[in-house]
Amino acid sequence: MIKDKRTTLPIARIVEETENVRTFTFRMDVKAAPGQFIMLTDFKGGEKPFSISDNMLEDGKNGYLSVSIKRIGDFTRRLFDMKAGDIVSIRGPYGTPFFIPGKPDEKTPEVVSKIKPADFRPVLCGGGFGLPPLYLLAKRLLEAGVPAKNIKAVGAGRSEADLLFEQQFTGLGIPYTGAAESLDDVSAAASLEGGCGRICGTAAEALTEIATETNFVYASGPDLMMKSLIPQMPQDTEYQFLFERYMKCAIGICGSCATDPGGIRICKEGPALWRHQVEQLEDFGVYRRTASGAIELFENRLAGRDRA
Amino acid sequence: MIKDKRTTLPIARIVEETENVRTFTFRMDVKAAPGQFIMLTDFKGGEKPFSISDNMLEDGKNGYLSVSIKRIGDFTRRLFDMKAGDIVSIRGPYGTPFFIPGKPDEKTPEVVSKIKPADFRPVLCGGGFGLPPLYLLAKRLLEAGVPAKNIKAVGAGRSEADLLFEQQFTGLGIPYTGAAESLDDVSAAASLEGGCGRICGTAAEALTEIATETNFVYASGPDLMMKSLIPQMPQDTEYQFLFERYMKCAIGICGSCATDPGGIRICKEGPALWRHQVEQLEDFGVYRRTASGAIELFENRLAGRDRA
Amino acid sequence: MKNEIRTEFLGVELSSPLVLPAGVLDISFSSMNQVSAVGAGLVTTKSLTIESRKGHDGPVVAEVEGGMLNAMGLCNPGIDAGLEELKLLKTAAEADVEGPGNCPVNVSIFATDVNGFSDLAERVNNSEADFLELNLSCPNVMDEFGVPLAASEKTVAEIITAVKSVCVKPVIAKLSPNVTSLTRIAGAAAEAGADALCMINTLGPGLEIDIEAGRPVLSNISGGLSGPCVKPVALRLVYECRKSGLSLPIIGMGGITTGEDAVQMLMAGADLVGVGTAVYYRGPGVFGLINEELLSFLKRKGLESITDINRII
Amino acid sequence: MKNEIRTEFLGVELSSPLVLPAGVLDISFSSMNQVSAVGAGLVTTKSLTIESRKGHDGPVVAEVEGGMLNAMGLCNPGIDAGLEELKLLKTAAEADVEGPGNCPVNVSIFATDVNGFSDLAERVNNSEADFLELNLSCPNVMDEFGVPLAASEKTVAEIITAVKSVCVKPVIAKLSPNVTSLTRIAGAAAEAGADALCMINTLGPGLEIDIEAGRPVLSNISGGLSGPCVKPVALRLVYECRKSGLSLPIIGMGGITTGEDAVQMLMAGADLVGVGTAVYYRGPGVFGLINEELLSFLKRKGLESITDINRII
Ligand SMILES: Cc1cc2nc3c(=O)[nH]c(=O)nc-3n(C[C@H](O)[C@H](O)[C@H](O)COP(=O)(O)OP(=O)(O)OC[C@H]3O[C@@H](n4cnc5c(N)ncnc54)[C@H](O)[C@@H]3O)c2cc1C
Ligand SMILES: Cc1cc2nc3c(=O)[nH]c(=O)nc-3n(C[C@H](O)[C@H](O)[C@H](O)COP(=O)(O)OP(=O)(O)OC[C@H]3O[C@@H](n4cnc5c(N)ncnc54)[C@H](O)[C@@H]3O)c2cc1C
Ligand SMILES: Cc1cc2nc3c(=O)[nH]c(=O)nc-3n(C[C@H](O)[C@H](O)[C@H](O)COP(=O)(O)O)c2cc1C
Ligand SMILES: Cc1cc2nc3c(=O)[nH]c(=O)nc-3n(C[C@H](O)[C@H](O)[C@H](O)COP(=O)(O)O)c2cc1C
Ligand code: FES
Ligand code: FES
Repeated sequence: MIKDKRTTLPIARIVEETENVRTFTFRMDVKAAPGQFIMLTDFKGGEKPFSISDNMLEDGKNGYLSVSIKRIGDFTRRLFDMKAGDIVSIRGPYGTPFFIPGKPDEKTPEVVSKIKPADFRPVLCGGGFGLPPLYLLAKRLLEAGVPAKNIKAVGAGRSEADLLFEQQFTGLGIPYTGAAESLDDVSAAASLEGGCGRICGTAAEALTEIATETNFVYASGPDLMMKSLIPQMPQDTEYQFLFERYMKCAIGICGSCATDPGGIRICKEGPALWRHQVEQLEDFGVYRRTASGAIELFENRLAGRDRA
Repeated sequence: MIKDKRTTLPIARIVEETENVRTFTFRMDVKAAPGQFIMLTDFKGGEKPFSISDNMLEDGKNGYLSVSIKRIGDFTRRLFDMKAGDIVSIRGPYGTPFFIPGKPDEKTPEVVSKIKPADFRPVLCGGGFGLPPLYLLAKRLLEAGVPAKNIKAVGAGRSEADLLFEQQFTGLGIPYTGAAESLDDVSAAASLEGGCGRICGTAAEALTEIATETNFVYASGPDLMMKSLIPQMPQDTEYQFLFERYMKCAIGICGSCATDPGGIRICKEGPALWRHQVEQLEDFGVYRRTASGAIELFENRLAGRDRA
Repeated sequence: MKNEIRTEFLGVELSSPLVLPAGVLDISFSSMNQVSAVGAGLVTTKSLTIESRKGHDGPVVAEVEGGMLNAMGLCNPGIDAGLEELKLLKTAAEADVEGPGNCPVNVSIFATDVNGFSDLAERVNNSEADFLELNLSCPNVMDEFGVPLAASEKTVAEIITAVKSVCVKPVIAKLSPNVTSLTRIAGAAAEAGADALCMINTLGPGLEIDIEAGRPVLSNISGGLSGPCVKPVALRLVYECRKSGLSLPIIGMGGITTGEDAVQMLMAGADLVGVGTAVYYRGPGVFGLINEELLSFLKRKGLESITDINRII
Repeated sequence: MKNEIRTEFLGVELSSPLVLPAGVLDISFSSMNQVSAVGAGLVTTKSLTIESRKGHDGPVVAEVEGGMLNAMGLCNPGIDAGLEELKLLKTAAEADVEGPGNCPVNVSIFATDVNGFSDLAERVNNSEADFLELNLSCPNVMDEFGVPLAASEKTVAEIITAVKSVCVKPVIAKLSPNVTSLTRIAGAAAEAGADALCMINTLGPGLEIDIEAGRPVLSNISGGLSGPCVKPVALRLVYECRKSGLSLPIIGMGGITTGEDAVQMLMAGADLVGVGTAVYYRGPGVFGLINEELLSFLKRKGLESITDINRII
C-alpha cells in the first residue's frame, strides 16, 4: 500500500495577485491544515515546495486547493507560462501545521494550550509569499472561534507590489497592515488605527505599532524577517514561525531540510516551529543549506542577491 | 502489508487417536471455519495441507487449533517423531469452508439457503482422516441451532482402527456409525437403531441404512468414497464434499490443485464444493494430478497402492 | 465480447493485450481455459521439460512486503503430457459456446543446454502451440543447474539460433532481470533471431528467514521475487531496451496488478502485458478487471487503442 | 543506556549493531548526531565527492509498492565541507551531556575512477572518520558516469588496492545488487584487501510512470529501489556471500524496518545492520525501536548477544 499518492491533474484556475505572484488552484479534495505545503512538479525538471494558501473557492465551494507562487527562477517561470487546463502533479500535503487554539497537542506549550479561542489575540505576519499560508490560517482561526477583531494581519514586502492578500484578509474582517520599504504613494502611509493601513517600513516596525494587545505571533517569510520580529514582541510572547529550507524528498529521509543543531526536519517537524524550537536553532537567520547541503551564510548571500 | 502471515510456534499437545492418527494442537487464535485447512511445515522439506478438526480444548478453552494427522509418508512420519514443544510453522486457514445453515452466501443453492437450522438433518460422512474436519463442522452446526438429534455421523475406514473420532461425536450427543470393511469383533456390528453402532461395510452402505430422514450430506474423504455416496442419497439431496488435491501454494496461483474442466481451485473455491460444482467435475473419482501436474488415473493408482 | 482490446502480436490477433505468464494457473488445460475465458488474450503454459518434474518440496511460496517469493522448482508433467493438455485445451475451448476461452497459446520450455532446447522445440512443432517461449531465466533451479542461461549473451544467442533453425513457431525469449545488463542480452537475442522478448522473469532471487525457527522459509532457501514491488524494475528494463533501439515486440511483465500498471507497461514500451502474481491479490478475474480499467483509461483520455500510448515515454 | 546491544566492529566498540547508511539523514552533522542519539551504533555520511554536487532535479523520490525509488543524484557539499560536518558532529556530540550521540562515523566517498577514490581517501586520513566506505555502486548517476564500478571485479579490486595503499582508516566496500554475481565481486573485494563489505546499495534501478502525464515520475527517469521489498534480495546476497566462504565483516542493509528484519539479517550472516528507508515508515526513532525489538527477541529466546544468532542459517 502506498502511503503517499501523487495526484496529477489540470490546473483549475490561475489568478494574478500581483505582477510576480499568481494563485494556482487545483480541484483536489484533501485535508489541508494551514502551514502545510505541497510538492509541485510539471515533470520537466524540478519539484518545489509551496505552502497551501486556501482550500476552497471564494464562493465557499470545497474540494479545491490553492498555492500562491512568486516568479523567481526557472521553475516558477515555467509555471507562469502555464494556463488553466495544463497538467501538473502534486504530492502532499506535508509537514506540521500551525497551532489552532483549542486544539493543543503534546508539543503545545502549556501556557498556549490554556488560551481559549475567544482570548486568543494573534498577529499574523507574512513577508512576500509567506503571507498566503496565513490566509488559510486566518480562516481556520475564525472557524475555531477566534473573533476576527482579535486577529491582525501584517503583510511585508520591498515595495507596495509585494504586499499580498490585502483583499482576502479584509474580506474576512481582519485588519491588514501593509509594510513596505518603499511605498508608491508615501502619503498612503496612514495612521495604523485599528491596525489597518500602510507603513513605510519593515514588518518588525509594523509589529511594534500594532502588537500592543497581542498574545501570540504567527510569522511566515524569510528567516531574517522572522528573526527581526522577536525583539518587537511583548516579553514572553509565544510564537510560531513557518520555515523554509531546501526541500528534496519532503518525506523526512534525505536530510536536506534539516536544521542545526538538533536536526529538526522542516518537512516533517516543521514548517511550523514553536518558539522553544526556534530558540534552539543555530542556523536561523545565520545560514541556510543549499541544494548540495553546503552551508551558505546569509551575509554572503545578501551581498549577492536578495529575494525577500 | 503482508496478507498471509506465517505462524511458527511450538506444538502445544499431541494426542494419539489411533496407532496411525494423532491430533496435533497449537496455541493459535485464528478464526477457523470447518472445512478449512492449514499448511504445515517443519522446515525440513515439505509443507502439507491438513484440515482443521477443532479450535478449542475439550474444556472449552479457546485460542487453540487442532489437526488430526495420519502417518502416511516421509513428512507425516517426521511429524510423528515430534513431541509437544517442538517447533512447526503454519500458514492459513485457507479455503472455502462448509456451509452452515442460516448463513447462506451467493453460492448457496436456493433450496438449501431456505432450510432453517431446526429443519436441517445432515449426515456427516468421513473416510479416514476425512472425519476430523467434520467434528469442527458438527460443533458449528450445533452452535447454529441444528439439534444434535438431527445430525448423524458416519466414520468409515478399512478396519476398526480407522474409525476416528467416535468419542468426540458422541460427546456432542451425535450418533456415530462406524463402517469398516473388517471389524475386529464382527458381533459388534449391531443394529443401527438411532444411527449408532457398527456395520461391516462401506460408508455408502452405512449411508443407505441411516439416511432415511436426511436432507443434506456432508462428506469428506477419498474421491472414490465420496463418489460412492451419491447413488445412496435420496433423490435430489443437496450435498457438499470436501476435496483433496495436490497442494503447493495453497493461495490460488500455482494451479496444482485445479480440477477439470472448470479450473476450480481446491485451495480457494474448495475444499468444500457444492453438488452443482461436483457434478461438473470430470476428474472426480477418475484421476488426480500428481506433484508434477501429470494425470494419474485412479485405476492405475489403486492397482499400485491404496491409502484410503 | 464487451471488454475487448483487440491487439495483434506476431501476426496473430488477440482479444486483449493481457498475457497469462508461465507458471501461474497453467499446469492444466482447465486453468488455462478459465483464464482465457475471463479475459487473457494469450496464455502461456508452465515451463515444460523433457521429463516430468515434481518440483521443490514445500514451502514453495512466501509472501513478502510488496510481493512474493516462489521456488516451485519447475514442476511440470513433461513436454509430452504438457502438449496433451494443449489438445484438451483446444477441445475444451471449442466446446465452450461462449467462445472467449479460445485464445492462442504460448508454450514455455526449459532445458539446460542448446540440445535440450532444440529437442523440446522440435516437439512443439507438431502441437497446437501458437508461440514457443524459451525460459532462459528460471532463478529457482540454480543449485541444480547453475546460473541462468540468460546471464550470458553467447549462450542466449546460441540457443535462439539453434531453436530458430528447427522450430516453425515464432520464438519468444524470456529474459532474466538478474544480470548486469539485460539490454545487452536482449540485443543478443534479437540479433540471434528471436521473434519477440518476454521480460522479466522473477527478480533476485530472494531469501526470507523464519526467525522463530532460524530457518529459511522456502525449502529451496531462495525464491524468485514477483508481484507489485518488481514493477519498477520491469518497467525500467523494458524502457531501456526500447531506448537502446530494440524494435522486437515485447511481452512486459512483473508486478502488473491494475489497469494503471498495464498502462505504465505499455508506455514503457511493451506490446503485451503479462499478469501473474496479481492473481493472488485479485483472483483469476484480474484479467477482466484490468481489461476494464485499461479501456476506461483509454476512454477517459479519448484514445482509440493501446497503440496510442505504446512506447510514449 | 538501557537499549544497548554492544557490538564490536573492526576493533571499534559500538553501542548498537544498527547503522545509518549513506544517503539518509546524513548531510549535516545535526542529522547524524540526532540519529546517533536515538540509537544508531554507527552513522555513515552522505557519499562525498571532490566537488559539491547539487544532485538531480526533483522529483527525486517516488513511493512504490513495498518501497521507494530515489534518484538524489549524489547531492553533497563536497569532501572538504563534508569533513567539516564531521568536526561539527564531534563537537556537538561531546557537548551533549547525555552522551549517546557520540557514535563512530563512517565516511562514504564516491568517485568515478581509481585516482578519484585515492584522492578522496587521502583527505579522509586526517579527519575524525572511524571508517571509510567506498560507494562503488550508485545506480542513479549512470547517465552521467555509466555502469556502476561495482559491476566489474577488476575495477573493484583496483580501487580497493589503491585506496588501501593510501588510507589509514579501515576500508568498507559498498556493493551493488544489480550484477550477475555479487558473490564474485565480494570475493574480489575481499582479496584486494577490503576490511569489510557493505551491501546492498539500492536495487534495480526502477522506473515509475505517471500515466496522466505520460512521463517518468523521477526527473532522472529511473531511481534505485530501497525499502521493505528489497529485503529478501539483500538477505539472499549476504547469505550467499557467507556460503561462498567469505569471512569479512558485513554491514547488511536493504529494507530492514523491524527488529524481526534485523534478526533475519543477522541470521543471514551480517554483523551490523543498516536501516535507511525505514526512517520514512517509522521516523528517525526507528533506531531505538529496532534496538528494543532486537533486545526483546534475544530475551524471549534466552540469548545473551547477537553473536548467538549471527550466521545461523
Ligand atoms: C516550506 C516551503 C514553502 C514554500 N512556499 C512557497 C509559496 O507558498 N510560494 C512561493 O512562491 N514560494 C514558496 N516557497 C519557495 C519556493 O519553493 C521557491 O521559491 C521555488 O522553489 C523557486 O524555484 P525556482 O526554480 O523558480 O527558483 P530557483 O532559481 O531554483 O531558486 C530560487 C530560490 O528558491 C529557493 N528554492 C529553490 N528550490 C527550492 C527547494 N526545492 N526547496 C526550498 N527552496 C527552494 C532557494 O532559496 C533558491 O535560492 C516555499 C519554500 C518552502 C521550503
Ligand atoms: C485439503 C486437504 C486436507 C487434508 N487434510 C488432512 C488431514 O486432516 N489429515 C491428514 O492426515 N491428511 C490430510 N490431508 C492429506 C495430507 O496432506 C497428506 O496425507 C500428507 O501430505 C502426506 O504427506 P507424506 O509426506 O507423509 O506422504 P507422501 O508419501 O508424500 O504422500 C502420500 C500421499 O499424500 C498425498 N499428498 C502428499 N503431499 C500432498 C500435498 N502437498 N497436497 C495434497 N496431498 C498430498 C498424496 O495423495 C500422496 O500420494 C489433506 C490433504 C488435502 C489436500
Ligand atoms: C508461482 C510462479 C511460478 C512461475 N513459474 C515460471 C515458469 O515456470 N517459467 C517462467 O518462465 N516463469 C515463471 N514464473 C515467472 C512469471 O512468469 C513472471 O515472469 C514473474 O512472476 C513476473 O510477473 P508477475 O509479477 O506478474 O508474477 C513464475 C512465477 C510465479 C509467481
Ligand atoms: C534517499 C537515499 C539516498 C541514498 N544515497 C546513497 C548514497 O549517497 N550513497 C550510498 O552508498 N548509498 C545511498 N543510498 C542507499 C542506502 O545507503 C542503502 O544502501 C539502501 O537504501 C538500502 O537500504 P534501505 O532499504 O534500508 O534504505 C541511498 C538511499 C536512499 C533511500
Ligand atoms: S526534504 Fe526534509 S528530509 Fe528530505
Ligand atoms: S495449491 Fe491451489 S493453486 Fe496452488
